[in-house]
Amino acid sequence: MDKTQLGEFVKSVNPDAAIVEGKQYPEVTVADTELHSLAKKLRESEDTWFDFLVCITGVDYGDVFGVIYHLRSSKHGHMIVLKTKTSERAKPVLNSVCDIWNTAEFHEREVYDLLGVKFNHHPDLRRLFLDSSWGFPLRKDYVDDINIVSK
Amino acid sequence: MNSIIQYFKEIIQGVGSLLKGMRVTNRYFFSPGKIVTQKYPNNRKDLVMFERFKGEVVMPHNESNEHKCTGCGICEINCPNGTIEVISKTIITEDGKKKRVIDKHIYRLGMCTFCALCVKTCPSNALAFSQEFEHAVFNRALLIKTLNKPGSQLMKGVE
Amino acid sequence: MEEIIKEVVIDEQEEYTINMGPQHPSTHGVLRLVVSLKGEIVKNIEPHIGYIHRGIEKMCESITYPQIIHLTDRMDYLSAAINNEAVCLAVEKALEVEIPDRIKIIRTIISELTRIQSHQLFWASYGMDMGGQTCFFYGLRDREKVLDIFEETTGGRMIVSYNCPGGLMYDIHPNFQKRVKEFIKYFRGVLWEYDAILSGNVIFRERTIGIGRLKLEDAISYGITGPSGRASGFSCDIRKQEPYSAYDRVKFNEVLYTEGDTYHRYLARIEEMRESMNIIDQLIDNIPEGPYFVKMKPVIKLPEGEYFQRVETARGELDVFIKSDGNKNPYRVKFRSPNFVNLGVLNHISKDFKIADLIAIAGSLDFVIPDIDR
Amino acid sequence: MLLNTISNALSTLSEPWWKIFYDFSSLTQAIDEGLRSSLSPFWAVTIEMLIIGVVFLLFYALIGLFLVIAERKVCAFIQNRLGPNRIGPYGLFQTIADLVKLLFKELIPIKNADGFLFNLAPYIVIIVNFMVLAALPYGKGLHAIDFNIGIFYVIAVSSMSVIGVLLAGWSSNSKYSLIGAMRSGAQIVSYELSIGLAIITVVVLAGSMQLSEIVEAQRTGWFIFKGHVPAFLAFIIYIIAGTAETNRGPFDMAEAESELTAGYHTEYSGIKFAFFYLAEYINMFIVAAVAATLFLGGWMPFHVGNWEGFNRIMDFIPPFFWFFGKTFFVIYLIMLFKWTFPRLRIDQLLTLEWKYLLPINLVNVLIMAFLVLMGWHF
Repeated sequence: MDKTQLGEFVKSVNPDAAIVEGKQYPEVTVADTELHSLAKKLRESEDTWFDFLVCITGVDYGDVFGVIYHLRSSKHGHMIVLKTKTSERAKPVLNSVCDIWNTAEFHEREVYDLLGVKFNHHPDLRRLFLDSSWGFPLRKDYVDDINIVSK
Repeated sequence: MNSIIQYFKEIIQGVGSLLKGMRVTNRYFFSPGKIVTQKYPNNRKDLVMFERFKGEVVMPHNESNEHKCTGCGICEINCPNGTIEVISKTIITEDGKKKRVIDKHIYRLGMCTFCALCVKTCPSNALAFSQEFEHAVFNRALLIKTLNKPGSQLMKGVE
Repeated sequence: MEEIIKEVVIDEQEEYTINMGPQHPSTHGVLRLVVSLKGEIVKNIEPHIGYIHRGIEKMCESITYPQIIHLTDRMDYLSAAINNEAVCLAVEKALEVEIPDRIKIIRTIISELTRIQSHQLFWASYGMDMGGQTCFFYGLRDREKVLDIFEETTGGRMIVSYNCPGGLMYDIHPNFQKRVKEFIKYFRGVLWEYDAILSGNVIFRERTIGIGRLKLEDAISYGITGPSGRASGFSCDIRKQEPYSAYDRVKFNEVLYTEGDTYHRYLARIEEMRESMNIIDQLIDNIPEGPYFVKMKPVIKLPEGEYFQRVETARGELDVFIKSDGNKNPYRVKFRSPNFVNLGVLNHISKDFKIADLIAIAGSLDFVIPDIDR
Repeated sequence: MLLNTISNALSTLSEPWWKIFYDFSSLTQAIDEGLRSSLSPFWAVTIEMLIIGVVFLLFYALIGLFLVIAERKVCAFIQNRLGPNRIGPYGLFQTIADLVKLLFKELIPIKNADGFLFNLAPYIVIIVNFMVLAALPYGKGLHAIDFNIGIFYVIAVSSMSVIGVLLAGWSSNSKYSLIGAMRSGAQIVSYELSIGLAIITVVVLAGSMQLSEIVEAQRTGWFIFKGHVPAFLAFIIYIIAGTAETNRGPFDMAEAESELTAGYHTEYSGIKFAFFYLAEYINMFIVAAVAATLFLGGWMPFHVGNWEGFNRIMDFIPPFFWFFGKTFFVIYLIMLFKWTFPRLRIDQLLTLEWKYLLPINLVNVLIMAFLVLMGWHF
């Protein structure tokens, strides 16, 4: 499916989703509560068949955290970008997509480790690179006077 | 019956594949061809590095102890990890004008990642890479180098 | 959204756990695997990573785009030139810079040479993992020739830092074409030894065929890319899907197998070396004259937006995600590194195999630890 | 007094000194007679034993050191390298330097290790080596003990070295060591069978277990040629099983560098490690020496039928050198295995033994017995 068809498909599943035809891929922004159901639909529908989760990127937007999912279909060869935002900054929580794509397990652990976004229903959500005494370094308000030297 | 034939076929094929590998190693044992390793510290004299080899950053000086560094600090800005520090001073030239020249061009070899951004972006080509690669020293302070030689001056014609 | 707190159930059953790593000869770096055993049979593997986490993504947020290049070298140091290319392509795409053919072709040749030397090192170290130590020296002997080509042209052996936004750091060395052709000729002549010593060897085949089988669905679900994924039949070659640089003008085959076992993951890499040599053959005589870089602004500022670039490194799909807010520093840079994702499948495919198989499987996924940790 | 006796004995030799290389029995006889003439029989035997002990100690050290440098040089040439080249001419003294280093190294005590067994293990391995070395015929008349069950004794004693390995793995209190030791136990116990059966094939052909008689029986032709295909098969099987016995080459599961770091001797350091290391090489020498004795005619020169001239030239080379030449040929083969093949997995190792080597071996013994019965061998 091309960009517009994908957009229409997403609209039919979730009318609240905001769809932008990006430069490369269609970008869909959904609410945090609806992400999982939309993702499941995109994965399971024969026309879209997004079976390859390319990557999950966590971004600190300042007031809230955003998580970006790049999806690809190995059958149809199209890509889509799903974006969502946590509802608050103090306690960022999202639903895990581990049950849809196995690879999400590691990606979500990484996002949790570096940004502190928690994922419900994740089978094994622990710190990945750093130990628990560290803060969340990819947050913009992270300060480390020892290791980060700014000129 | 078939399984017995299969059994012996497997053995013969297996032994054949092993002999194939042994042929290669055996051939190298008796005719090693070119020895690919080097007797490193012994061959120092005739060890020539490639001219572009990124050993360490140096500031070439000519015979009359002149360099091309104007002290503009572009290398310092471009360095990703604070390896370079340019300390400049103001002098009064012969014709009475004030002029900024470098006092010290400090290069911290211990922090350098050899990305070559300083050499590439230098507007007056004052920096270059040397082929020196034996950097080990006993004291960390020795890795902080001053690139301009003492008493050196800006080359004439370089602005 | 509400946080659901899950109770962690600790398995009370006593297991014989051994700690493989962080200093272990066959984890190729500081990967630590906590392996639960039942006799010699592996029951569970828990990878512990982060021993060389350097926070490259965080560092990228405080430096400029040309400066990011030298950090990418240090992620997957065996695909250094391809990593460089990924960032350069992303920046060039964002700025909509038209890149001349000469640069594209040189970048492609360097990338393919990088792929060859990476697979050579894979072959060398894989042979050593399997206990055949001679492979290591034969592999490195041949790899040395590629590294010499790199050193002559780029000044670096592994850490090349050769690409920069807008082109290349230096023009190719006058000897470059001659030496590359010599190398291709030489390497075609010795590649049969690789088969004689390892691929055809009955011990090696017995140890790898049917071991660590990864089904196609699992390969896609776990996001296994690169030769490891293609051995399972997952067509994931970015060079074919979204051709970058000069890949759209060369003919080559995507090496695909359906078995998905350790042997075919190994074989896919050996075949890829042959394909890479074919690609270089098609390009090496057709490097057009021209400049080796496009004049860029002294301070590169990306327009506001999000940019995504996929490239195929020697180990799989490397994606660069750049979110720019219009400054000279990126707002957020994310590297989707292939090794990090491939590590996730290790527990799945090596369960119920023996310790020796775990080494074979982990070796066939060809991890580079700095790329996992970043 | 002792030196006097020996020099007297040497002076009583009727032939020129270099003749002793062809037959050592005249030298040993002369020493024996000299000692007995001046001492009581008890002291004579004691002194003879002492001399033999010192000779074997020196021999052990020399062979060990030589094999280590040989292995390093062989693997270097196979791998397009130079190998050790700094100490002495062509790096020949490298192992001596290594030995000195290992002697001076600290013996790291392991917390929670079983101290007594931990220290005992290397000695068991070494003692087994000595016991086997004593029974081998090195040349004409150069044979410390000539048992009438010589080859049986060699198999019986050499299989004891697994106790040392098991003790080392168990007492180290390390998980890697234990896995290595258990693997080694399973491996050596099963490959004893193949070695035994391959040797039985030869014993059937020779009709004796006495090593000197086995060598003597090969005067008319080495067993590998004399026994047609079965003897050749037995030789191949013996080499494979022997390599497995020594924990080397493609069968180094007990050490398995890439899996178990160093297997059963992970926790050993200094001279205790050196003992294990030397023992591995001496084991290899023993396996090769037994192969040379049983299949390649021991110290017997190479003779071809009625070619008188050729046979005389072959006779000119002393038996002593024939023995070592053959042994080093077999050692080179074993080294070539190690530096060419990848390692087997533990279950494949046992499959190879129980599914391939053992059945072939059993049939092989039968065929050999039939050949001998019908008198169809040369």
